[in-house]
Amino acid sequence: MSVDQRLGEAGRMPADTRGTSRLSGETVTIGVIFALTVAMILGSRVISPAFGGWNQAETILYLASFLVFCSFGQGLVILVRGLDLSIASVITLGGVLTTTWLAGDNGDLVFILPAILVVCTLVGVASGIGVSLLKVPPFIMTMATGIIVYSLCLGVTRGTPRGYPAPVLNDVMRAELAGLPVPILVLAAFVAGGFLLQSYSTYGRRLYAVGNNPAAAHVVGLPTVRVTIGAYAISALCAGFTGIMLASYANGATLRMGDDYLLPSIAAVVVGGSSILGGKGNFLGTVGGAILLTTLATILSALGIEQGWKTIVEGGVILFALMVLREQVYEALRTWMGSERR
Amino acid sequence: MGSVAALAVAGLSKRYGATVALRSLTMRIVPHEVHAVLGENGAGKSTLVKILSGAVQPNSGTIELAGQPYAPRTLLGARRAGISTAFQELSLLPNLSVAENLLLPRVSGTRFWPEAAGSITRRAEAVLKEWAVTDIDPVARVEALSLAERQRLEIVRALSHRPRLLILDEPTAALPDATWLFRQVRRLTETGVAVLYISHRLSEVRELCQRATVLRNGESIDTVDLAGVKDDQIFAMMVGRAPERAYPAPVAAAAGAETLIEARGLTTGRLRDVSLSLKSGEILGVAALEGQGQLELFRALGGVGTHEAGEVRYNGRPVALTSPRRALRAGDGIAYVPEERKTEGIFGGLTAAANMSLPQVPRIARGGLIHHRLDVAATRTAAEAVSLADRYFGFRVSDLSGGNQQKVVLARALMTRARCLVMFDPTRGVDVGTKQAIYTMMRGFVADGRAILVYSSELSELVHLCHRCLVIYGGRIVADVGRDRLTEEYLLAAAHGHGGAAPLRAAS
Amino acid sequence: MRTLKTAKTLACGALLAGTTLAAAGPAHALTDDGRFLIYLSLSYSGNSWQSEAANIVKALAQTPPYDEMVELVEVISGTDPQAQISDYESMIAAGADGIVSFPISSTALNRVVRRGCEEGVLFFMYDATVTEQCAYNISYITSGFGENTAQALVNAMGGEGKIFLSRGVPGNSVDERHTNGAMHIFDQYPGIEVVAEYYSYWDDRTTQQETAMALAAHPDVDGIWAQAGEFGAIQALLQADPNRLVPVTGENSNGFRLALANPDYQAVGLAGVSAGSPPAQSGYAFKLMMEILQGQREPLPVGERNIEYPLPWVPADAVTLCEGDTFADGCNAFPEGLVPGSFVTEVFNPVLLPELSLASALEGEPTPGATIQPLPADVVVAAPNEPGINCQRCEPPADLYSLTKVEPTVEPN
Amino acid sequence: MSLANPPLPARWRPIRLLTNGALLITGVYLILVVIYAATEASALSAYSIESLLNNSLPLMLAAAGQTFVILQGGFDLSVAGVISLANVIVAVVPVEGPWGALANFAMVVGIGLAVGAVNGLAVAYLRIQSIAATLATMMICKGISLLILQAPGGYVSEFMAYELTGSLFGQVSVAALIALAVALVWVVFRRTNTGLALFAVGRDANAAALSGINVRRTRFIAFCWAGVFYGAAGYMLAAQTSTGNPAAGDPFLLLCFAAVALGGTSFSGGAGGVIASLMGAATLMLMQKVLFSTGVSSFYTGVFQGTVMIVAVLLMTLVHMASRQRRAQR
Repeated sequence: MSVDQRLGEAGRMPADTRGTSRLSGETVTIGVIFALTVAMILGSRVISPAFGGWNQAETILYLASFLVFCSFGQGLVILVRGLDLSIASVITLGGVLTTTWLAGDNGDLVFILPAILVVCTLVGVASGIGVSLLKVPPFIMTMATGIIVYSLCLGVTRGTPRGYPAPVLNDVMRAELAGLPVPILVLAAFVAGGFLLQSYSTYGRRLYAVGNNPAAAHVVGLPTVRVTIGAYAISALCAGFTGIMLASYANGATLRMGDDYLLPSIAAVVVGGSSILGGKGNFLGTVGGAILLTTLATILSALGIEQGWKTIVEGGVILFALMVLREQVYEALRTWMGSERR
Repeated sequence: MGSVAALAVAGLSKRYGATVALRSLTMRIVPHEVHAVLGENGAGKSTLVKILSGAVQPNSGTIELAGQPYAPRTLLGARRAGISTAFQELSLLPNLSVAENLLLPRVSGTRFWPEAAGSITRRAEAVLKEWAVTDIDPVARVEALSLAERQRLEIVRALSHRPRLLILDEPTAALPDATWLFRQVRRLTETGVAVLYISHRLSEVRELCQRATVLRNGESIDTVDLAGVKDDQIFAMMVGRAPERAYPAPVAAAAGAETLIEARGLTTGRLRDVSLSLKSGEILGVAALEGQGQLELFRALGGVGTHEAGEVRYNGRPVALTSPRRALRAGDGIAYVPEERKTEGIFGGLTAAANMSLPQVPRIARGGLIHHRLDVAATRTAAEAVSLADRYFGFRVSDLSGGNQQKVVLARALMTRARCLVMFDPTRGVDVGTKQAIYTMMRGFVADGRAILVYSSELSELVHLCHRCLVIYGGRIVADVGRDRLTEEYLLAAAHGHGGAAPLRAAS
Repeated sequence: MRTLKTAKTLACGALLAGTTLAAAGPAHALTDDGRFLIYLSLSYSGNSWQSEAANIVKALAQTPPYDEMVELVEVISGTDPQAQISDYESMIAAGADGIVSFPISSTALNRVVRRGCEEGVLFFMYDATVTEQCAYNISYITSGFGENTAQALVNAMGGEGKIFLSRGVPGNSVDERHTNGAMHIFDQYPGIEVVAEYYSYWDDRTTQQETAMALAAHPDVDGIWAQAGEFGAIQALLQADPNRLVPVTGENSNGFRLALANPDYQAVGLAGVSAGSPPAQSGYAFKLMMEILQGQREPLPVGERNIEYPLPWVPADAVTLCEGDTFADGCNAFPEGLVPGSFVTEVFNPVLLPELSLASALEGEPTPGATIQPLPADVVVAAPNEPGINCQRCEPPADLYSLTKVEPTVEPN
Repeated sequence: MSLANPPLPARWRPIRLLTNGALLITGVYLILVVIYAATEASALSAYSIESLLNNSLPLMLAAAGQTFVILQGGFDLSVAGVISLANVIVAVVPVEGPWGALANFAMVVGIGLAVGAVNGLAVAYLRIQSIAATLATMMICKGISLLILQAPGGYVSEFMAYELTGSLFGQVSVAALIALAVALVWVVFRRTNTGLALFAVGRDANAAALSGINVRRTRFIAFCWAGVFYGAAGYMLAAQTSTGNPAAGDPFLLLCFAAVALGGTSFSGGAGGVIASLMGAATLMLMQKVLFSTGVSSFYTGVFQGTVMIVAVLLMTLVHMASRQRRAQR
């Protein structure tokens, strides 16, 4: 928040738009992200005639789904002023358990999948306890749990994750329902559920409260410790789920399968308008951020330029998006519109 | 008045986005004068301060400083022009030392190599001494200071820049005793300096200031000679209507009321072996000078702090107040209203309705889901009890004025449905209208058999509000004053430890 | 204030602590019980390839008579060259006789390697290389993976069409070498158009995702040239359209080889060749080092220590399933279910490493009854100079990219 | 008349000293040194110490730079990019001799300064969240590094490779001297007006602004300092490895944050210091040695690494809390 805004003195003024400011500010951010994404998809027709259509969007949504899953949890942790660096390892854990416990068998799927998610969630609970009860900085705590979990995966698999996920999982990843790939339907359901949980559930409300002002949340009598642990647990749960989906998609697990999701998950959350300092953000923004990043990657991969240039362009576009999505830009817009109205 | 004005402001206005904070402000301050600016929270006082100190720039209007046009773009620019400010929200850095805070932003006075710590300390010591502050160690970190000490430091810092115009924004909010301040201000005005003084405490203003400019809704209503107007007239100018009586007589507590909370031998921090009992239908006041252990007492009862020894019973049964959550669930509930609104009270990013509904979120949710309309429906009654207008429900709390923020905090305490409220200085820094609303709420609260324990730094408030008042000095209760003998003089004497002034009664 | 300053002084002091202390240099000898102290230094145990390579060395070290002669210590350094430098230093200090290692960087380790050599430690690098000349590099890198697979792809495509390049890790010398080799061939065919080039970090899952992205732009691709991770490319093709596969060349994953040999896939267009980096290099490096340590073989002169490992070359028609868990009758792939799809098949070498079985590669177990067989006397094949790969300031041979495994069936224009 | 708290009694100061991050992490470091010395015979040999210091220095410099940004309240991911870029530049344009080394150093400092200035502009003046803005600059720097050098290679001048990693007069390790110099620079800097402003802005930007501090300028300068240190880290990395590597900075990204956190610097800004971060980095690198010397099974090294990190932080928190309690009891 800018100093100016904070210095803003409230008055009992007739032309007062403060009441709607927060909502519309977020809506504008989300709108701009999706608009940017659509513009990029349509614009990419220049690069390839196969681009700019539903097929491309489908591929993007499909690939973005993994990032969306884990970014949701990351977003919740960031909301309570934390950061989850363990998601890479927990994604790996989910994937490794999927292939080793299922071992290519459909039989016990209904028991094993929940068991995997429980194990992953426990990792998050451990991180959450460290952060909220033992007061270890989130950065160190989640980094440490991440290293530990990774090391355990390494030790238990002796370096080579065995087995396959259940064939039915791999089939599901390739199946279509009502003309849409099943993973995209899963994504839609996940986004709807995640949005409700973060923005409209009692738990979500408490998350915002704790993220907004932990001391006040304590004074008000909120179970801050439980709320915080919950955020880390959900993050690990989502990471585990991402791991299962990835293993099903790739029909196997590797020990570095989660690495590509750590920084992007943070980037998606931040590009989506959440504050890294906690207490502010919207899941739909994160979803937009994840899709934007994936779209960018897809378009860049089709661009026949050197990897160095690709990376530069990617960074440049992210920087540009951030500049456009700044709160100040929106504020300036509001001021301008406000003065126009007068 | 014929001389050149120290400060002349004309037609000043300021907009934040679509929000108008200052509409049109005109005022004039002459040298040697202490000029008060009066107005409710949100009238535009703070915006005026920010503009004059260079923190924000006005949209229109002119300012002249000693006859010269003045348009500061930075705080340092304002300082160079001769304006320095002691801010209401204390602009001190807790992680720096007293000396460093005092000398910011140019702590080190040397050019090529940082000045020796000892030399900095000596310079700071000299400044403190010049303004008659001898009990603050320049080496101490500000976070180790009490609120009153910080306030004095803030003021000394403003004084030390040798301004032509000094702005004091609520300088006594945390000062239990204004004598020191007044002495320094008078010393300054004797040399020709003008002072712009903002305070909610009219008695202080009358003591110190000659004239006052009254603001309402961002406009300057009038500048008056304080000697010639009555309080009621000033209030009328501030709120735009005739005020209600400041303190209606309290309703007598019902006879034979049951004891809700009973504390025995509480000991923690400065607090030594304190016992008290809180009865239903009672507003029990606590009076004390700054830092006598009252904060520890309130925090212990609210479950925010801990206590080393002692026992608390609620409805006759012992309760463990180890966290605010436990306190809320103990007996019929204890809700704590914290002293620091900004750090422990409000959730700035949430709407007012969401702030208020927080304690009841699981109950008002439908199918585990909650949204703005449910918040509003559930909090309407509590908001009415503190006279918070409906239209603020959807506002982000950080966008509200201090008074409305305090109303939100109090409404939330009501939402907890606790039978006892433990309120630490609930009217600090709020305007008259809000104070009235708070008093009404407190009376209504205890009228149906609930109880309030309240500390206030304004003795008059306690005198008019409480059924009974405890006085704490040196960590112990030194007096338990009944309604019949409750006067400001009596409380003041007891608060200074003059136990002889009153027969010391054991807490019942 | 003064005490704070003291704290700082103390802290600063600790930085310097002991710089002036001196103690005896590292002892250098066999261990107490007369065994060779050998370190196995891995960069990144975290994919099948790395663990198989490590397991092979572990299995050999337990195979008689090495089980009586060798004390093998495994150290995993992660992906950080600084960590591997630190570990090498520790190994030298601990009095290592030899270090078998997958080096994280071809250049960053040179200094510590040189110091180790001066202390008399033998360095044997497998697969990846260092440019320090005193270390032995045992690697297939110089054996022409890029140009040979590229030619095979061109042949399969009839000399024209759109292709993807699925590369390895950006900024990596091996990836650079392979791609340069491949482009040397592709550039000769104007009909070949590289429409997408992406980095897959030698990982199946990443390859699958990157290929899927490229397919979104170019669903009409005609062939994929891939480094490790190629199985992911097949999966992405299948996902996009199960009825249209294209020729794919790649490395040695079991899944890829099974796919190549799958008649259903062949029917919808899959063709290609499986070549690339064999984990068995580690075993060869280890045995060579042991023979030198035992004096059975003369150390090679510095400057001639780059040794080439032959490039595995398995076209679709050469894929043969192994019946059991040993390497018999020239089989070169395992049935589905026995090993994961990402398992790298080239773990055996009947000439160099007859001691190994599948359990050796998977678990690091020695094969029951096997004993160490000496390497053929004339086994060492010198690798050509490749600047930045196995030498620092040197000239590559003129025929660097000459084809060794395949002939062009389509004439370049 | 008001009864103010008595000034901070002199007795408290030793307690404050205990809670000083630099001292706590130094304690942890010394514990590890004892373990290392007990398990590794040659641990205290001059060569071992020198090589350990050489190996630790790049991370120490990176962590020192990161500390500036974290103190003002932010994250700087560009550390990975700048180190790679500096490393590559030094290896592509090697200049021989001591003056050459100086010229190379000027180059990397310039690069670090430039990237830091871009970060500072984006964060302080355009008000983009630091973690996001620096993610973008990190990517851009990595891209440029890849354009300059496609694969590891290049040369580093003999002077850099040998003199900067050796010992002065055969006694004092150059790396230790550099670390000491950084510590000294910090001790001086934090007492300058900009240094104090850094702490003020990190703690409460609003109050700092009202105290007359130029908040934007302070933030900007913090990013510039950080960039300079990253450049130096890349430079020393090049000296130590004698080559350039376009991916050289990647491992530093998380490690340098871990080092800062181990040093007890608060991630919310306004508390901590560079010396503590230097020791934090040194501790991380020493941990690698201890893991080796104690023979922890290689697959499970991570378990120990992670546990040691948590335990170290817990230990520091405990000491901190204990001292707080004693203070409160007074």
